[in-house]
Amino acid sequence: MTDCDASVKAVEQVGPGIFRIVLLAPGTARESLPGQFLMIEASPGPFPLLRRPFTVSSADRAGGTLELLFRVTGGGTGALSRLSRGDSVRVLGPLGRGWPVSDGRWLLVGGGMGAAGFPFLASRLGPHDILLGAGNAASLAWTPPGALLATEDGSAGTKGLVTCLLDRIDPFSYERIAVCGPVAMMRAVVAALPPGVRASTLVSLESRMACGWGVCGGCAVPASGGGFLRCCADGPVFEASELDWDRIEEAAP
Amino acid sequence: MTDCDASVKAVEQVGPGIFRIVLLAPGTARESLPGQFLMIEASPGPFPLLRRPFTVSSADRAGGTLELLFRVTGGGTGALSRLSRGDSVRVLGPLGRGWPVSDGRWLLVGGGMGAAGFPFLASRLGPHDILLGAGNAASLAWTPPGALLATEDGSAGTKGLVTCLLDRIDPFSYERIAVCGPVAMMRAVVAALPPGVRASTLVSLESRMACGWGVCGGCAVPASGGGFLRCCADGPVFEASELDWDRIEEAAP
Amino acid sequence: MKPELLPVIGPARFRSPILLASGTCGYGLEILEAGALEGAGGLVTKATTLEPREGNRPPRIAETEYGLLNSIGLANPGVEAVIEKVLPRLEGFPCPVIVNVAGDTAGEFAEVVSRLESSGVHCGYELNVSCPNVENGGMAFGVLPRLVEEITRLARSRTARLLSVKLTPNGGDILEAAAAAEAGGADAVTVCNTFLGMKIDWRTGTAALSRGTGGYSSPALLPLVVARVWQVSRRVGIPVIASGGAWTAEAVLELMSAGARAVQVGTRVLRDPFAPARIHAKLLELVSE
Amino acid sequence: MKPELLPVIGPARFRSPILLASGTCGYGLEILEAGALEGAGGLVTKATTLEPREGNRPPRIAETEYGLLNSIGLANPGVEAVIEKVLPRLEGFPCPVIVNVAGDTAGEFAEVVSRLESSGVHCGYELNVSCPNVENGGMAFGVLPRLVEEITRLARSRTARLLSVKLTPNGGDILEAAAAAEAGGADAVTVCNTFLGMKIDWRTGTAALSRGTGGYSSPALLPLVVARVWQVSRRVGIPVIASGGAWTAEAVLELMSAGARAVQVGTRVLRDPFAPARIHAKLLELVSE
Ligand SMILES: Cc1cc2nc3c(=O)[nH]c(=O)nc-3n(C[C@H](O)[C@H](O)[C@H](O)COP(=O)(O)OP(=O)(O)OC[C@H]3O[C@@H](n4cnc5c(N)ncnc54)[C@H](O)[C@@H]3O)c2cc1C
Ligand SMILES: Cc1cc2nc3c(=O)[nH]c(=O)nc-3n(C[C@H](O)[C@H](O)[C@H](O)COP(=O)(O)OP(=O)(O)OC[C@H]3O[C@@H](n4cnc5c(N)ncnc54)[C@H](O)[C@@H]3O)c2cc1C
Ligand SMILES: Cc1cc2nc3c(=O)[nH]c(=O)nc-3n(C[C@H](O)[C@H](O)[C@H](O)COP(=O)(O)O)c2cc1C
Ligand SMILES: Cc1cc2nc3c(=O)[nH]c(=O)nc-3n(C[C@H](O)[C@H](O)[C@H](O)COP(=O)(O)O)c2cc1C
Ligand code: FES
Ligand code: FES
Repeated sequence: MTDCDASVKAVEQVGPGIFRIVLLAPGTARESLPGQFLMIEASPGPFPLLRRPFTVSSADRAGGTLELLFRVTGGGTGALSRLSRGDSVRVLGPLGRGWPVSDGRWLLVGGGMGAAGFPFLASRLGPHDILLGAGNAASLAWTPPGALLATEDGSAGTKGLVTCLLDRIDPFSYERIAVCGPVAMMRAVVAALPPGVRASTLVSLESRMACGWGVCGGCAVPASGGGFLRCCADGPVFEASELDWDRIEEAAP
Repeated sequence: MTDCDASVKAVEQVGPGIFRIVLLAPGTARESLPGQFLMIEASPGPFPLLRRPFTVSSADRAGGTLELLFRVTGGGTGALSRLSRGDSVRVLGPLGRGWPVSDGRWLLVGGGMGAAGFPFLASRLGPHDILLGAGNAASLAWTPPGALLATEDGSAGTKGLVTCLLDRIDPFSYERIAVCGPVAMMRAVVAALPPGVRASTLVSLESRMACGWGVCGGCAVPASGGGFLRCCADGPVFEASELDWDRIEEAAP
Repeated sequence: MKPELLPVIGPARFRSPILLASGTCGYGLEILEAGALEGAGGLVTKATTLEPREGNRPPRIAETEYGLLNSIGLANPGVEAVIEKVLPRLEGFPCPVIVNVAGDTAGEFAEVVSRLESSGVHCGYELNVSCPNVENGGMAFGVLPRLVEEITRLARSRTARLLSVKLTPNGGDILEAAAAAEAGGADAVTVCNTFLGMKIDWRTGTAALSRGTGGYSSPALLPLVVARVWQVSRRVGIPVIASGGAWTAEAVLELMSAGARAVQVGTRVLRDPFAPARIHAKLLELVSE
Repeated sequence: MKPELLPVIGPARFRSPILLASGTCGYGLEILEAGALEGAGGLVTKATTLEPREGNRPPRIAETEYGLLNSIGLANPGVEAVIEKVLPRLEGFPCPVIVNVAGDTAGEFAEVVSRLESSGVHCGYELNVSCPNVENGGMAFGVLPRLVEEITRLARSRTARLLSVKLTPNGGDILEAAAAAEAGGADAVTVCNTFLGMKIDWRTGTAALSRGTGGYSSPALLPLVVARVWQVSRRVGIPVIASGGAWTAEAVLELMSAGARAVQVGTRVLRDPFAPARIHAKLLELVSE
């Protein structure tokens, strides 16, 4: 965990309310692993009080840059979207436990902004398949070649939710299934997988975070054995079986 | 009292930490009288919480503009100094009781930024003399032709405080004596004047203000009869004899 | 939530849920003259006491980075002057006027109310048992439920008009105090007065206010007031009037959804006398969305 | 004012007047690993209770426009796990460690202290009689001076180490509570815990936190804490440790000039774990001016 002043290399809008930001932060870029996240100071003043968590969307070790993909949903993300080249932001990270990258075949299932971290993950994986869902074509912030797509309005790929793409793959053919998206979507995906497969399923969760580095207990998510896990330090990537899916609620306010 | 969005026409530095700002606010410019003041919103956000009071330094009825002269002493004045042409600021005013302009001869005695309102007053007066004091030449924000000057370091006019210029005028030759500057300076000037003259002496006071329009009681200044007067609504221009000079303290924090 | 936009509290009806808070609109004359009463459902006057009061020595206000400290000290011309010189000028005032009342003893509160009954101009009273800026009475009363009840009961015996008791967040149990006001016959409770605060210049060790401490107000206190309004409105059966931290229409609505029947706007009006109209317009826009 | 930069409180000596506040630095392991302890004079751990506690249901935190609400609910592994698994890892910690202790009864506080005495790692205790986020105990204790005294006295009988009692600003009389802590034998009082606060979505009427209310922290609360530190330090003879609103070196100095011997920094550290070093550097710069 380091805290650095990152210099903004680029901010560009890539979809409806969706932005891509490129930050120069060589140390953090070097250390980051897929699935880890950063806490970004949205404004140098005291308000908003907390930093905002964002998954690393890609990290270029050689160039020392990091990329984030984010949707504007409030003041903090709004402020980030208004940054421009040359501005600087404080970046704390990398934080959390990322994906346990391995050589076997992976399936990546992403819903909406949940796919934000997949470019980084995919770049470090061997063979893998990708299923992506979103409201409409424009909201698919990342559409790599070969990915199967589903949109609620049918403007790209199959019309429907991402779960309907599960029929088109063989869940038993993967070493790991990585799921990231809204809680309802992840719950549906996990439930749709055959019990034997669930064991190898991983999810990346969001939760309201105050610190992001494990000390406040603010990001508690219900554990399957009872009690809670810290999304920031025990996650944000969890085995689906570690979590009590009945008690998980949407973290977004 | 009106509250308007004034458009900034110019901001320029005119001395060490001293700025001149020109605002387009036709209604307010038309209504303003010498000695009245405005409450200016330093920032559109909620902090700093209060508006900042400034004397009208000059008002151009035809052009619809107002001028203020101010010294940067903190966050609010700092924010104002960073405005630029085209920005807009909220302006509440004109407020308070100004100078009772009359035809006879006036003497204007100003110390430091206390002279900020004198250009406006002088423009509405008949015959008048002007005594101005400041720390040094650069801090004399306004030096009209004919004014007698005093600076503490001697860099302009007489070396010393403005009170030393009182020897050079005949205090009995004026209908009114108008004094504005730091409390210590005003107290000294008032004390230096012969008792008969004190009766016709007016001062313009500063006091910490929350509202500026008479409702909060925050700007209380001690009255000579006991009790308090409201600097914003009963003043800021007072007869020197209305005030209890022993109980007045510097308003500045 | 569909908030009631024309609230009725006790015997009084208001033009909007937005009231001007005591001490931040004088006796309404300046704001009337400025034509700034649009949007205001009602107005609460500066505290009125039996005898005239000079108020505290200056400095009476101090701004901090994120708020305002005040220590006015109940400066007012006294009840007789209010009856003779002020209230007559409020005849035909565009919105209901509540007189904020303070005193050093329970009897004094009742006496002020009693005398004010001779005027037909105002619609009711707010008993200020919570002023943080006076030596006697003030918030010392508000922390003692027994005294709150006694003050309320005595005042109640003198008037049938709206009677609200303004509580303090600075000590004691605000829920007990609210229950005591209800038991004493109040029509409502106002939650709450300013929070005790202080500013010191660390270089010199001197306090910014003459009395050291003062009452602190800031939009940043909204969550504190939301919590107290929520708790009190679940504890008592009478309506709650919120006071504190209401800077925007969204804040007014949050306080109403916490349980407030009406919401006072104070410090915001000092900065912007035309705020009530703006907040009210935005509020109507938000609730009709 | 020339503040003491190496404060001594009871039997403990600190490396700087800046302490990390309970609940905002865990048990110090993460911040140690990050190498972020520079500038910190000492550290106060997360509340520790007799039995392990899961803490409250999420959502446990909610940001408001100008502050943070938390409702963690004393989540901790319990005193035995702290003694066996946590404290040994703090051996040789670069600054003194104070264990924050909570309980449902006076006996429980004393029992936790008693058991912790088996470890030589920490320098003392902060008795948390002021948590706004639990059903029993918590701040319900802090408002009753008699109970504060009893809890303090019992704990005192078990330890000679630093004992500070952390008071609540949310009710009762904080001056009486401080005096009770002093009477019970405390070495210091911590003024104060978070302020009761709440956030509600007015459109849905739902609270942002699972328990409705929570503890509110914000740099905007500094004047409230300055006032309480000032009053308490004039009331009691034991040192006051300030907690609340300290966001900058200037705020730390203001709290010290109000009477605090040391100042805790909490929420600021959540946002910026390296803040202590920055605040301390600035503080040294300011006092040497
Ligand atoms: C580990 C992690 C990784 C994330 N990665 C991404 C990403 O790559 N791209 C992206 O667009 N978003 C991501 N998010 C969500 C992102 O953090 C929120 O959208 C952002 O915090 C909203 O801030 P705001 O000020 O714009 O919104 P507001 O609604 O004004 O925020 C109010 C408060 O709620 C919190 N909050 C709001 N939404 C969320 C959320 N979904 N999760 C957690 N806290 C929230 C904020 O942090 C803030 O404290 C991630 C969240 C987490 C926990
Ligand atoms: C009627 C009146 C007319 C004034 N006219 C002028 C003018 O023409 N030119 C000029 O340079 N200054 C003038 N001042 C002083 C000016 O208002 C202050 O310099 C300004 O408020 C400082 O704000 P700040 O945020 O920069 O300083 P800060 O020190 O950060 O302000 C902190 C608080 O103290 C108050 N304050 C600080 N200094 C003063 C002061 N001298 N008087 C009253 N309140 C103060 C501020 O309003 C604020 O609430 C006038 C003051 C009054 C009362
Ligand atoms: C300058 C000032 C003077 C006040 N005077 C009084 C008063 O006389 N009586 C009273 O009950 N409350 C008084 N108050 C408290 C306000 O009525 C109100 O309850 C408080 O400011 C919180 O609301 P706000 O956050 O909207 O300002 C005063 C507040 C301020 C700022
Ligand atoms: C997330 C969080 C958790 C906290 N947990 C505790 C706790 O366990 N025990 C305690 O005494 N105080 C706890 N506090 C209160 C802090 O120790 C501190 O007193 C308070 O936050 C005020 O200081 P600040 O304004 O610097 O944050 C907690 C505060 C926060 C924000
Ligand atoms: S956000 Fe603080 S522990 Fe996870
Ligand atoms: S500043 Fe409010 S009455 Fe003068």
